[in-house]
Amino acid sequence: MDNITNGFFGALELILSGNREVYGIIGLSLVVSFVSVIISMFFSVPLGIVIGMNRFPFRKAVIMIINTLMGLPPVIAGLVVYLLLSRSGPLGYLRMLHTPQAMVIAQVLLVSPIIIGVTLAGVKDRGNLIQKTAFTLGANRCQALWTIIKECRTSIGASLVAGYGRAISEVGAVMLVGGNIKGHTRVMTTAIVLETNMGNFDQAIAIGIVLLVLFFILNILLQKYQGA
Amino acid sequence: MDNITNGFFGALELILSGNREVYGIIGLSLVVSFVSVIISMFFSVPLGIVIGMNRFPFRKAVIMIINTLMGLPPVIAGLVVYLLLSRSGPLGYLRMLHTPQAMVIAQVLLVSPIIIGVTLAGVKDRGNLIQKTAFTLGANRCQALWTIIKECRTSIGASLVAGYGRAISEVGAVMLVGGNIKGHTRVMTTAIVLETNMGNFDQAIAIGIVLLVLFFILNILLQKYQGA
Amino acid sequence: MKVQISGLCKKYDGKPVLNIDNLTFEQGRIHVIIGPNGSGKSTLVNIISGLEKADHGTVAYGSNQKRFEEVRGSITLVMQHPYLFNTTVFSNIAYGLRCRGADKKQTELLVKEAAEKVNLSAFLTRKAATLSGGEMQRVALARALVLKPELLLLDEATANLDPESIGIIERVIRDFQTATGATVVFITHNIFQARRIAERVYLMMGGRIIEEGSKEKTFGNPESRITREFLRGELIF
Amino acid sequence: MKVQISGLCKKYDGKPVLNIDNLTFEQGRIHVIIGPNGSGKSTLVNIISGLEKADHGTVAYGSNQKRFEEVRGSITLVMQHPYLFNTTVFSNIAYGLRCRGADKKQTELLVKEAAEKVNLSAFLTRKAATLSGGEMQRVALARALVLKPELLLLDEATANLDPESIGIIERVIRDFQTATGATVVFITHNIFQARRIAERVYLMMGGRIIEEGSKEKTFGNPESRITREFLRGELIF
Amino acid sequence: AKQNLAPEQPAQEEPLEPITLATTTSTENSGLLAYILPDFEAKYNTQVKVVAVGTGQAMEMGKNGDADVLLVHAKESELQFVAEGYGVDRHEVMYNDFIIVGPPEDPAGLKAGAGSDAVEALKLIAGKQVPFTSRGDNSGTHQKETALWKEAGIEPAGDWYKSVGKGMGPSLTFASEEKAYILTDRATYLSMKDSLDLAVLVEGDELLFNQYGVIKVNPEKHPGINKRGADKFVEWILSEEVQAKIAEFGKDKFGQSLFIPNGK
Ligand SMILES: Nc1ncnc2c1ncn2[C@@H]1O[C@H](COP(=O)(O)OP(=O)(O)OP(=O)(O)O)[C@@H](O)[C@H]1O
Ligand SMILES: Nc1ncnc2c1ncn2[C@@H]1O[C@H](COP(=O)(O)OP(=O)(O)OP(=O)(O)O)[C@@H](O)[C@H]1O
Ligand SMILES: [Mg+2]
Ligand SMILES: [Mg+2]
Repeated sequence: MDNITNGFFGALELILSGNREVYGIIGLSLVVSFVSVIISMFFSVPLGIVIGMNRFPFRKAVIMIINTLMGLPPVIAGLVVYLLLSRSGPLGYLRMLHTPQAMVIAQVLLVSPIIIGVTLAGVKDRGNLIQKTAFTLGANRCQALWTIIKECRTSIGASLVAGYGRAISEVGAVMLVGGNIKGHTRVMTTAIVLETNMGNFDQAIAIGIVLLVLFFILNILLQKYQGA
Repeated sequence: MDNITNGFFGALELILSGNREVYGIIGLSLVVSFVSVIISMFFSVPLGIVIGMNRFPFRKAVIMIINTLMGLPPVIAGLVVYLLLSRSGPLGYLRMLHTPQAMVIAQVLLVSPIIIGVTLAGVKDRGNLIQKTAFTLGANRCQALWTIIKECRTSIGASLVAGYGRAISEVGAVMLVGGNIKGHTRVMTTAIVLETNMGNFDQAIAIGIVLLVLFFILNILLQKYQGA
Repeated sequence: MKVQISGLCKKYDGKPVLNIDNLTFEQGRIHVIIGPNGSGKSTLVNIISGLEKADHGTVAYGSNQKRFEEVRGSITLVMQHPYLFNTTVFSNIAYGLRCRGADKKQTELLVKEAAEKVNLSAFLTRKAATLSGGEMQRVALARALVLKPELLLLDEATANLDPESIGIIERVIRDFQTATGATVVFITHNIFQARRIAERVYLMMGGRIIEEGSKEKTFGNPESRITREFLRGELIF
Repeated sequence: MKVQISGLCKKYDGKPVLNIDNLTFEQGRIHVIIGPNGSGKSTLVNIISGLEKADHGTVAYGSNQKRFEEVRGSITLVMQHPYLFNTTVFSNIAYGLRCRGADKKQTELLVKEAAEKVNLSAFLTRKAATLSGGEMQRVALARALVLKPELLLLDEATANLDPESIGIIERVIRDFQTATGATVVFITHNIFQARRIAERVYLMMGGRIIEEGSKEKTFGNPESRITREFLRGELIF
Repeated sequence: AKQNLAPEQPAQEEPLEPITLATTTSTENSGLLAYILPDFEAKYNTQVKVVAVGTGQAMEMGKNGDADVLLVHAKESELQFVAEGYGVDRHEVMYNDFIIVGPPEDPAGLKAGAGSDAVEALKLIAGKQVPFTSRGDNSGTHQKETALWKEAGIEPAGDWYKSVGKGMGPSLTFASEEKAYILTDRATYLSMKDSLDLAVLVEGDELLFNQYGVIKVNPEKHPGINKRGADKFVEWILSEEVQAKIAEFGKDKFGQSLFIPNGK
């Protein structure tokens, strides 16, 4: 258990290190996950609301597919994006493999089902009433959507937190499409795996703690924003 | 993109193979994730409901810690359980490392924050009204809890699906505490990683497809059950 | 705004709940709909306000028979069980104005005015969820009235109000109607209230309008036996 | 079941909304509470039924002054805005019986009986969410009555009912009360209804009981000027 | 019950408790272990639980007592491991060799310019700044690479030098995709050859020798370590019979052995 105690000191050391490489890794982690969730949010939240509230043919099937994709293994998401972006793949000419952009694409794939699925469940029961109320008061579709988002912010917030939680903690996808290149596409999770493979458990735990602490701070900010 | 097409055929082959090892891997995946979610469910759903509905000191902090733990990297969860169960760890005498039981423990750690967090958000707005109604009709605490679960089954169902999705798709925790031992603790995700590492992308995708198909079937069953 | 309904039909699970051949709400009047539970009153106003779709038939709005989409901004419905947004009373009342893009100052002015009318001035900063039943109902009324709709649909909008508030609200609605020339459709179970504010009265039963006429005629000398019985049942109280 | 209240006090954000020194609901009577919106009627019955906690004061139940926990099974409240479970009407009415572990056959019998009383026999298999406003309210009533509580609290439980249904429900409540000797507390804004069913009448204002007495006295010869004014306002209607 | 299954097998010895073998990925991924282990398992009616991880993690597992035997290839670390008392009785088992592979076009001209000289090859790569992939994970292969750079007197840095921090297989995939050079062990390269667009460019330098060693975890450090199993395993893997089998492995598929036994 020494490793865990050491991990705490290690975490402190990392944060106070002033080491540019360390900060780079932390920064990239935060940015990649954040951008992924933001991009996904813009279509996943409305999509979740629309699917949650409306009846249409094959609705149940659609919901079940979304639920299923919540179980998409990160490695598989990564692999699919890898095959698309690889030199021999259809989008190879973009030369996007092993860049942060590629990592974002893979993570969008990964977090969208979660955001859609949890949003959907959260608005299913109340959404229609809110929408009707908004309509009777002269809201247009967009305004009604926005009202639903605000009224169901607890559930939608939870969907975003769950999505961000998955993005920042997963490793399979970013490892494959990012390549874990030191100084370029290495993020906290891939660094954790590397340290673990090298047997440096203290260091792995230290990075893990840093990751959790940062995510905690992010949650505080989100909560503040939600309250407003 | 051939890999993806090949993956489909590969998936078919795997399922029809009649290969006992393959079936063992699939079975263990399903069982470990399922048991983890079931175990977690028994405390996470009630906990989510209680935290979601009641005011108590430091409630916000508790919620934020739960949210934060949604971002717990699987490798870290695995590492912590590994250090606990390792021969040199405090629970080493249990001899549980590299067993399916150990994998379940790590996954419970991983999925509980998700189940608690999503449940919590789902009952926050409606739970109190449902509870009050139940109380006025003579329900005791347990019965009221059960009523809340039934009334909020959409959100709670989503929390379980998200939890199961995470459990069945993660690899870091089961790899570390299970050891990915062939014929013993190898599961679909660790097999996917193994195949990916060896460059057998077809095979990795094939296993991924099998995993998703099985999860899809599970979702159908869950939906059926939810409807009832 | 005039409302012309023809051939309107709505079924649930094969069971017809609304079946109206012809019905016109003339512009600038207060129309009161009475009728037993489940007779289709709410369904009717929900369809008029675009919240539900009819299976058959049309609703035409205004003198030049517009479709709903063209007039949606001029119609407001206060639902039987109003949903209040989980914000302050002020924001609830301001909601529609904000949707219309009214500027901040004017919004504030109008909201305060509306709140005063329904006796809620002291409640503007309160969270809507903490209000008493009658207070909530008045918020729902205020946020509809503040929009000055050309067609105002009220579904049992005074059911939880105390007698004094009922009197106030009835006066507000009458004043609003006279001032703007709006069309008002008012659903109530309170025959005394119907007598007080109606210009025209409609009795619904089993999804049909079975009696329709001026207040005087309907209450004084109703056509059908059923109406007489319904009113008799009423007047016991 | 007798209810004795003393020194009851409840504040929200420092503002007192309930302040009752002494109040006793005698066993086996129908007590009607009237009063303006926001006067604390709902707060009072919510506290009596254990849904809210008072800041100060006590409520004692029964002749031997039991605490709430000892009698919770014998008290039922129909809330002002009842929540219906998202199941069938049958399951809603059966809910309390099932909680008490009644056997299946008996449950079915009692539920059917209760549904018949409130005129909902035809609705038993319907999803509660598809009911009309008045139908919902009757489900809420039926699921409370089926439990045969010793103390029945009704918070504006007939506000959305049509006149005929009101008549039926009032008879059901009276019959229930006579048959079981239960104590009934009934909140209403309808003075006519109060006149019809009350044995004792309570007027609340600003969180206090400002007049209390037999129906005859309160309506015929009220003590306070405020009561006279409140009733006058009422009788216009 | 187990004994009833194969009671009359001739070479049957007293059954062993299951053994945990921590090893590097190359031995498992190449298929060697799957090839030789069934023999051991049958002989001792036991099970060998193979945990294939990074070299560092394998050592750490040994230190924590979570493995009974290690089969790794990082001589320096291994000797230190034994010197610190975590392991006992290190034996060499087999070797193969490292090779430098790269894009078949060979943009740095290693084939012509360096022949079989690994150090020269690295100098060429660094000189032309053509992409080079490093495992960067402190594994046996990485340690070898570092030693070679030292020999060449170069501190590799810059955009062309990509340290990817992962196992041999993924690193090879990465190099192939990035058209980069990489130092690899021959076994992993051969077993993945078909999915890679990399050709062998430098081989045969005696600096590129890759020795695998087997170490028993010190049973005195932790209770419960399967000492008898470890003893038997080491004895077994060093036996002539098994050494011969190792020599056979891969010949049918690759036309050459992946590992050359030199057990002692
Ligand atoms: N989704 C539905 N499925 C089946 N029946 C429905 C559905 N929605 C409404 N109904 C039925 O349609 C009838 C008309 O309902 P509506 O709400 O219009 O009645 P109402 O006249 O407003 O009654 P109330 O006075 O009780 O509010 C009711 O009997 C109701 O049960
Ligand atoms: N959480 C709260 N915070 C602040 N004020 C509250 C809160 N809950 C209730 N109140 C106020 O307490 C007062 C009493 O409420 P209550 O619901 O008991 O009134 P009521 O007599 O039932 O009114 P109505 O006839 O409208 O139902 C109201 O003015 C209400 O606004
Ligand atoms: Mg209605
Ligand atoms: Mg009230």
